[in-house]
Parts: sequence; C-alpha cells; structure tokens
Amino acid sequence: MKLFFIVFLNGLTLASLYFITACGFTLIFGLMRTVNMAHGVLLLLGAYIGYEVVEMTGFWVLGIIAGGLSCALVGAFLQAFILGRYQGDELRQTLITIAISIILADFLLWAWGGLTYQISLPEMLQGGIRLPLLNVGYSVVRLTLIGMAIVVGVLLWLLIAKTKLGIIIRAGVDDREMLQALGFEIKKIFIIVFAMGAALAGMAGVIFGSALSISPGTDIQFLLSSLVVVIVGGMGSVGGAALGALLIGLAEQYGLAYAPTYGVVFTFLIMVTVLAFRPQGILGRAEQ
Amino acid sequence: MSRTLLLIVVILIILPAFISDFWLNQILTRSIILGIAALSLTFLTTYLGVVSFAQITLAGVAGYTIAYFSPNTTGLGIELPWLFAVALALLFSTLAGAFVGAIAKKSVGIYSIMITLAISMAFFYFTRQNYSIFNGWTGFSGITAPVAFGVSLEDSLVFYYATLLSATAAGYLVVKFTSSPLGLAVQGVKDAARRVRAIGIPTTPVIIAAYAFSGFIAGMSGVLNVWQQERISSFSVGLGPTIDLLIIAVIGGMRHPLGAFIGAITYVLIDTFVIDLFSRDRFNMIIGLVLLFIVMAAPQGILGSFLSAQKRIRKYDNNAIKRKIKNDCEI
Amino acid sequence: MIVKFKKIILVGAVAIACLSQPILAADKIKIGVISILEGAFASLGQDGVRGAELAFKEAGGKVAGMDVEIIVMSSDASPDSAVNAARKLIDHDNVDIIIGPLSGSEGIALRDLSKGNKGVTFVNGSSAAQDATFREGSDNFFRFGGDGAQWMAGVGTYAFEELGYKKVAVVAEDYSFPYTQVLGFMSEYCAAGGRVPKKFWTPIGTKDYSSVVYSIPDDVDAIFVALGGADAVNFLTQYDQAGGDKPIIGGTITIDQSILDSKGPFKKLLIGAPAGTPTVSDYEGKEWKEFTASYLSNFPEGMTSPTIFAHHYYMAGKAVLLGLEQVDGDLSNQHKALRASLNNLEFVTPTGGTMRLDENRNGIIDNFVTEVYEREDGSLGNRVLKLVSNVNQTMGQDPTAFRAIGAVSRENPSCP
Amino acid sequence: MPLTDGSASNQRVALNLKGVTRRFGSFVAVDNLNMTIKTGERRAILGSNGAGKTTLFNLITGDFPLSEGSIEIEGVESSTLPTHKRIQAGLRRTYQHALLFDSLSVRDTLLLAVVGIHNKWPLFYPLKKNSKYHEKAEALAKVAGLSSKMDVLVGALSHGQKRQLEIGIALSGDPKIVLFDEPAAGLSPAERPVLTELLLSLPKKLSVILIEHDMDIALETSNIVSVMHNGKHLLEGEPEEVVHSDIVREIYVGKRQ
Repeated sequence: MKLFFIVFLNGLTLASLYFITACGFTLIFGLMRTVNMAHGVLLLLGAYIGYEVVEMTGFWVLGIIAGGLSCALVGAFLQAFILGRYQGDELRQTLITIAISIILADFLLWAWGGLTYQISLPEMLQGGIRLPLLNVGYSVVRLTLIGMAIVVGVLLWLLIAKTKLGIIIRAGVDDREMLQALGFEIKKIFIIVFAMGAALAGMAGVIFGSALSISPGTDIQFLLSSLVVVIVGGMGSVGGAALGALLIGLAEQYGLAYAPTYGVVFTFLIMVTVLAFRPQGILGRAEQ
Repeated sequence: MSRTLLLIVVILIILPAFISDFWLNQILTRSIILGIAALSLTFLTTYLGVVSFAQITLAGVAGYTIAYFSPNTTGLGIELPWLFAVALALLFSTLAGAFVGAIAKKSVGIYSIMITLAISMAFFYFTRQNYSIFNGWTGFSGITAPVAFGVSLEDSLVFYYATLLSATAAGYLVVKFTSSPLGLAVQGVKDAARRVRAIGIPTTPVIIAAYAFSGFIAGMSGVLNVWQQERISSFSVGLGPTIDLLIIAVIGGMRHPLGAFIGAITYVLIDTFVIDLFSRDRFNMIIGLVLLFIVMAAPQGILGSFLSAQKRIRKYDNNAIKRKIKNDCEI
Repeated sequence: MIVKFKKIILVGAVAIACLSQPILAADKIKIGVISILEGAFASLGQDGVRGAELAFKEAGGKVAGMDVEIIVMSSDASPDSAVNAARKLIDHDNVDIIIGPLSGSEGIALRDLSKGNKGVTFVNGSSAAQDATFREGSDNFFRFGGDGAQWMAGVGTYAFEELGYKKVAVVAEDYSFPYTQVLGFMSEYCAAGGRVPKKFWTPIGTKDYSSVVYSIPDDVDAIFVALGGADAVNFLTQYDQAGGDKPIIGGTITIDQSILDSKGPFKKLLIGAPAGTPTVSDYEGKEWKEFTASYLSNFPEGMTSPTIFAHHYYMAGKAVLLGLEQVDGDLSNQHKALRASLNNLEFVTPTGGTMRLDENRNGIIDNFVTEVYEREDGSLGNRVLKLVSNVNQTMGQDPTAFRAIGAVSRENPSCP
Repeated sequence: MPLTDGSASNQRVALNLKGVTRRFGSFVAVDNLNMTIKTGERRAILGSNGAGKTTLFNLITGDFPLSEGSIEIEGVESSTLPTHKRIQAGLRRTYQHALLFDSLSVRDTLLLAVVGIHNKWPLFYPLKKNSKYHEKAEALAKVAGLSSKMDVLVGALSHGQKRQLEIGIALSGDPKIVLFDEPAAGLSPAERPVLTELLLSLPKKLSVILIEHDMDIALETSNIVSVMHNGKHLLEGEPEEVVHSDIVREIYVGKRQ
C-alpha cells in the first residue's frame, strides 16, 4: 500500500515534468498546426546550454533562462527563415522539422559528445527529505517539479486567457484566416509563438537535465513522450496536455513498479485506446 | 511512361551481368525492397491523402511472422513450409494494416502522421520488451531464404530477380487497385469523403481497405527484407527505419509509384557511400541536409521535379505531344 | 520516344560503367573494424577503434611483410546496423578480417552472419553476450576478451564471503549483455549461499527509476546494479535522493570511469562498491602501464586512460596480427591456417595475463574484483582487490552442469 | 404548371420529417420542422440565406446527425442510419458547392456513383470494359450532357459541367427522392433553360426537393412550395399562392427589392 502511494507521487512528479516538456509542443501545434518534430532536439539544446551556463556561473536559474532564451532564438530563426515560408503546408513543415532535428541532433553530439550530463541543482533543491506520512525519503527536486508545473501551467493560462497576445492566439486556434483578415501580422505572431514554444522546450530541458539527466537519445524520448501526452490529452490544448501528462506519468510509473517489462507499452496502449474512442484526444476539439 | 517503365525493367533484368555482388545485394536488391515499402507509403499518400508512419510496422509484422515460422537460430517459433509462412506473413500484415486503418480512419494530414507514429512506436516498444514472440532486443537471427520451386533464394542473383518480380507485382497491384472501383472510392475519399457517402459508399471500410492494401504491399517488402537481412529485431521497426522510409518517399516523390524506387536507390547510395566520401562521424548531418534540401527545393521529390521539368520543356511542342505526355505521366 | 530511348541507353551505359569495379590484387591485408560511432555510445566506440588502431600502429602498419589497410564502419548499437556494416565490409571493401562489434546483441548478429561468410575471419571486439560463442558458436568467429559473465568472476563470492551480503536485489537493463553479467554474478553468489529475491529488468534508456527505487525490498543487504551510461547515473541519483543507503555492487560498465567522472552527489553511494571487470584503468601492473603509455602517446586526444573498449579492441587487433604473422599472411582455403593459429594462440595481455582460447573460441581471461575508492583529489577511481586468473566461460564450473542452466534470460538463473 | 395530378392525398409518402431539429451550440439551425413529401412530388423550398435550407438537406442525408426529431425514408425510420444506407434506400442529393472527386475522370465518378448504390457493392474486382456498370455510367453521362467529357478529369471541368455532373450522380441507380441544392447557382443565363428542361424531364414517380434562389426555375419546376425562415417551416402551398402571401413578401421577396 505504501508503494502504491509512493508510485502515485512518482507518477505525479513525472507527469509534472512531462507537462512542462509537452507545453511548448502543444502550444505550437495548437496555434500553427505545425507538428514540431524538432521539439525534442530543442529540449536537448536548451539542456546543454543550461548546463554550460550553470557550470560557468553557478546559478541554476540563470541556466534555465539561458536554455530558454537560446532555444527561443533558434526557434524564431527556424520559423522566420525556414518554416514560415511553408505555413499551411503541414506535411512539408513536418518533414522540415524532421530534417532539422536530424541535423541539430548530430551537431549536439559533435559539440557535447555522447556523455551523460547532469545539471547541478542549487543547494536547497539537492538531496532528499523524509516524507511525513509515508516515512520514506523523497527527492526535493521531484517535489519541486509539481510546483514548477503549476507555475508554468498558470503562467501559460494567464498568458492565453488574459493578455492581448493570448486573445490573438486563441482566435488563431479557432480561425487562422480571421486573424489575417483582421490585419494582424500573422507572420510575426507565428514567430513569437514558435519562439515561445521553443523557449518552453529549452527551459524544460534544463529542468529535465537537473531532475534526471540528459544524453544523446533524450531528444527522441521526449519528442515521443510529448507526442503521446498531446495526443492523449487533446492536440493544442494546455489543459489537455496537463491531463495527458498525468495519465501517462501515472501509467508509466505504475507500469515500472508493478510490471517493469511492459511499462513503456502501457503508455502507448492508453494512447491507442484513447484514439480508438476519441480521435481528437480527451480534451481536444474534433478535427475538421 | 509505360514504355519507359518497360525499359527500366529491361535494364534492371540485364544489369546483374555487369555489377559486383555488393552492388547487386547491398545496393540494388536493398533499394528495391525499400522501394516496395516506400510504395506502400506513397500509395496511401497519393491516393488516400494520408501520411502513414506505420508502414515499417506493417512490414515488420510480416517480417516477424516469417522469422517466427522459419528455421532460425533463436530457438523460438514453429517451422512451417515457406509458402505457408509467406501467406501468413502477408495475411498478418494486411490485417495489421486494417487495424491501423481502423484506428486512424478519422484522421488526415498531420493527425494521421501523429497517430500512425504513435502506433508504430507502441509496436516498437512491444517487440523490444516481449521475449516470448519477438525475442526482445536481440530479435531473430539466422533466418535463411527458402528454396522455392527448386531454386534457392539464398543465391543473390535468384533473390534479386525474385525481388524485382515482387516489385513489379507490387507496382502492378497498385495500378490495378487504383483503377478498381474500390481504388476509385479511395481516391474519392481523398477528394471529398462526404460525397463518397452521398453516393452510397460507406467511407470507413474504404479507408480500412486502403490501409489493409498498403499493409499487403508493406508485407511483401517485410518478407523480402527478412530474407535478405537474415534477421529482424526491434531495431528493424524502430523510429530510425520509420523516418528513413518517409525520407525515401519524400526524396523520390509521392506522385507516381516509381518515385518510391527512385527515392530508395538515392537513399541507399547516400546511406552506403556518404561514410566513404565524408567524415563517418557526421553521416546523419549529411542525411538531414539532403532531406532539408529536397523538401525545400524540390517538394515533389526527384521524380516529381523531373516530370514537371519535362512538362515545362515540352510545353512548346504541339498539342498532340502534350496530350501524349500527360497520359504518359499518369499511367 | 526514340530520343528518350537513346537517353535511357546512355544513362544505363554510364551507370553500368560506374558500377563495374576493378578487381584488386591481393598484396595487402584488409581489415574492417566495426564499432559504434553514432548515438549515445559514440565516445566509447571511438575508443574501441583507437584500441584496434593502436595494435596496428605498434606493428608499424604491416604484417607478414604485407601492408594492412584498415576500414572503419559504424554501427548504432543495433544488430541490424552491425550486420549492414559487416556486409559492406565483406561485399564492397572485400575485407579479409573483421574486428568488432562493440555491444552484446550485435555480437550475436555477427556470429550468425559469420556462418554464411566462411571466407572472412571475425574477431569480436568488446561484445560480451554469452551466447555469441557459448551456444551456436561459429568456427570463424573468435572472442579473445571473454563474455560478460566472466567479467563478473570473483564478485559473487567476494560479496557473500567477504562483505557478508546474504540477500541482494538486482537492477539491470533488459537485454543480452546485462543478462550475461547477472548470470556471472549469480552463478557464484547463489552457489556460495546468497539469495536474489528480486530482479528488476528495466528497458534501456529508462530515465525515471523512482518507482523501481521504492520497490526494492527493505531486507536486502545490497543492490547489484548492471546499468550503463546515463541509466546508471539516473538510477544512482534517484536512489540517493530517495534516501537509499544500501551498498551497491557494480556491473562491469556501471563502475566505468566515465560514470565515476560524472558529477553528482550519487557518487558517495559508489565508494567502496565492489565490481568485476577485466580492465582497471589505473592498474599498477607493468604491462598495463606500458599499454597506457603507448595509448596516450598515440592518441593524445583520447581518454585519460584506455577504456575497456580500447583494451578489448586492442587485444582483438593484436591476436589478428599475431595469427597472421604465424601463418605468414596465408589466407588460402578459407583462412584455414589462420583459424588454426588463432585457436592455439597464446599472448601476454595488457593486464599481464596470458590470453588463449577455449574450445568455443572464447578467451580464457584474467578478471579483477575491484573497489571504487576516493582518490586524494576527491575524484573516484577503481582499485584492485583481487585477481581471478584463468576464468573460462563456465566460470570454473563443470561445463555440462553449467550448460544445463540453459540460455540466460530474465528468469534464468534464479535463486530467490 | 403542376406536374402531378390532383389526387395527391392518395399517394405514398416518400419522405416524412417529424420535429426535425438541429442545434449548433446555442444556435438552432433547423427548428422543429415537419414536412411530408409524397411520391412524385416536386417541392421547392424558399427562404433567405441562413434560413436552414442546406442544413435541412444535410440532416436528411445524414451528413449531420439530428439533435431531435425523426426522418422516414420510404416509410423506414432512418434518423440514425448512416448516409450511405439512406442513399441505398433511394435518396440522392446534389451539393450547393459542387463536391466532387477532382482527381477522378467523369467516367470514374459516374461509375462509382453507379456502383455505390448497390447493396452488395462490386467494389473489389476491376470492372470489365463493357459491363453493365459502364453502360449505366454512359447513360447517366448522356442525361447530364457530359457524354463527350467522359475521360476528362473532374477537376478540369467548367463550373457548369460540374453542376451537370452533380445532377448526373444524383440520378444514378434507381432514385426515389432527389434533393437539389441550388442547381442553378453560378450558371449563365443560357445554361438555365437547359437545367429547367432537365428538371422537368425527370421521371414522374421521382420525388424532388429543390432549393433554388432563381424564382423562375423554382416556380416552373415545382408543384408545391415551402418557405423556411430562421430554421422554421413557415408555410407550404401551391406556388402561386405562396409567392403572393404576405409572409413571403416580407421575408423573401421583400428582401430582393
């Protein structure tokens, strides 16, 4: 029984991490209908840069900012000079992001090698504490993840629900042509959104590299997990990403604890089941 | 085009006389096998209008079936006469195709990409973790091509011709399928699914049938692939081969069945020789750049660009020739 | 149409001209090296290639008066890619000998490939799955470095008798190499009287081990961890963060220097951890010091000391050179003479032992039981506790009894 | 110009709509609509844009599901049947904006239409060149005036030809009820009489519902007229009578002036 609750907590913390990493993916998809297959590699890039900055300055928060900013720049560049040209041609955009992810992943391997990196946490987040009721040790940084996910979720919600940019984004999710008709510079908005999505990926990378670790291959794992989270929760919906992350995180941890061999498969089974009954995802709107 | 096709086939028939075993096995035969798999993808893309990432999975289903029901060094499986094994393999890959179709039936565009990708990853992880049927990480090895009708398919020349024959059959099947009423209905679904229903044809079975048919074609490639590689493992159905197949289809162009094979040979040449020409460490970067270039500069792929260039040149000829070319290009 | 026809003939002719190959005269020996040069293991694979190159450099790039040409091919840890690389080396580059591959399942794949390519001699690199030689062996597939079970020789006994661990839980990756390592550990440990109540097989590349961490039974005395690279770092970090304090017993690549050099508080868990390995980076033996010096002078850009991969690829290269020298480069009759000479070869290894093969063409090795210790500068290293000589593939047990255990798998062996 | 005799009350009912309602969110597109179409009836539905006419067609064919109400086709309750079953029961329609298979030829399109209405659809085997399906497709093309365009890709047809093809498809098999959704939209003045001619030449036992903004065509080809407004069925009656009613003047004719 104790194990059951701990695994629940593990699932919750992993879900937080998944949510943070999937946010950028779902944001870009929601507004722009771009399946950003380079999401995972952006995450890895952010993590490496965050690592360097933390090593150099010793400030963890600075690492997160640097990881986010550098990815935002790369994302903005991609959207402005490569992807933006093919807005609306979704297949071609997908292929381009695949090509970019192959190139960038190889570049990262060249620049940072095949070693495993762990980003040093600030003193207060290191190590573990004893959980009161369950009487087991638990990693501080994992508990913090829940808070981070809530912060990211709330900020994103505020941004989308309360700011002018958010209103434009929501309008864009519903009707892209309308935005254009209303005279918004849709190109600029797309660049901003893509940069934001990429920044989220970069920051998620730093957080991920601190809580767990990063190495070549992490990019693919996280692209896939983001994909599954977003498919299950509903494509393009932040709430859906949260729900999807929760389901997948719990499934993965219960799988790992009770049936380690097929843990990974559970994740995908959930997805296939959701798809069979609700192709647009649990909270997604129907495709048209 | 049909005459051009015939010529290509004739060249392919006499080609083995002039090339080394390596070129025959690792370049030509491998290209054709990959081409058949890519054909199953371009078929779906051209006629049903969806991009499926599950074709390697479907080929894998056939491949694993062959591995399981053939002699192998894994100690798993049941030995069946090779014809039964092949029939089962194609049956399973067709059913698997129908299954993918049933799940992805409502999805088009990027949605179909994401959903089929997810299905293929589920299969990949399953094969990797399951040891009782798929032998996990290591997979099956030591599978040999059978002796069929008195000739051993292990002989590289025989196998090459068997592959060529299969590719021709696959191409023929695709052409025949697309001109059958069901094939027409598939194309109808791509253009206007509502209208298909409004002429009395339910769309779900049509979509499922298209996926099932693509599963059959992919299955052909899966069978040949296992015989050529003499092995199959979870890696054969992983993300790498899945994306490679998409690259092949894109490079070749999705407008014409032949594009799949042109893409395959291009890809195999790059895959085999880039490591010699450039630094071995940066191989993936080269592949990525080639893909990026083709997607950006020649979105119709090599064959597509060739055809439209040809059209542009011939525009100035007289009308009769123009019509002829138009017919040629559309088989 | 006629224009088109001409064009096609022309294209065809050009293509054929390009495809035809000149037949090369055989006045040099071509050796292919297969190692993992892409993906997560790339830096390890590069060190493997260095090892093989070192052997040939030391020989002056010549053997039996003939030039040696080395062709390196990359695989990506998948059996498929190893086979493709080998096919290209055999069919296109016409190599005589292949050295490699690096990882477990690749080795099994190349062994199977070798059965159909009797004209090529395969010498395993660092791949260490038991079955590559023990079951379904191939008479042109040789392994001088031993398997993953041999690499654990001495550890089980040490853990039970010296450290007094009565019960141990196992956390290992879910594929052939860790299976073999667990076998090596358990066959000794269980025989000594130890018990292994629970084994956790986790998929390679698992990031989040937290639920495994909490599932480890409270009553075990230690945890045997056979994870590599990022997996090991992740598991140990999470175990530490969860307040775990059971002693660790390491698999061969779990206490690899690259992990000891990683940063993080988890490292304190490893201090004092015993492990088994045929390669100890700061071994004090004379031969090893010479080997390290030679490695460092030839590859200033390499690691700070040769890894297990460099060591094993080096031994493979050395065996090939010695064998070729003995038969004076005679590769006639499907390498018959070379094979015989490899089977009877004896040479001194970089760790000072004598390398020779058993009847399965598998090396009889010297293995070390090591311990992780804290160096004066605070970094971690491995030091030798015990040398176990002449470890054969059945770990000194009766071959029939050992074989009766059956092929390694998740469930086999078992002593709960 | 009535096309049926006066004994309408004795005729069989082809299509019966009871309380048909469709909501999109809070918006009610079709509101509790009742309508009975007798066999052989020619009914025109008038109403301004947004009155719910096309939505009504979509409900009858099953393109959209009903929110409430029921639809009987030839006496069979069909509210929950999928579209293709309703088509197989004898329902046909054209689309306001031609909804066709641009990458198929006219011949293939008509062949599909012929094949589609068969219960045991011979979809799986290639059709022989001279099969009865080909004959039927040729016949349809003749009716639609497209005999010379059989091998042209639909995407390459002119607007008028596409509308003709729509009608050709709608007449395939053995139709019992045909819904025409603004068949004259976008046609040139010269093409309109051809359309009128075609509509008038339809078999007598066929029931027709026509949405048409061209009053002349609508009145000339129908023997009963319904008026829809804001999703409601306001009134029905003889063409002359309806056209001159105050309500129509207000909501429909009035608007045109």
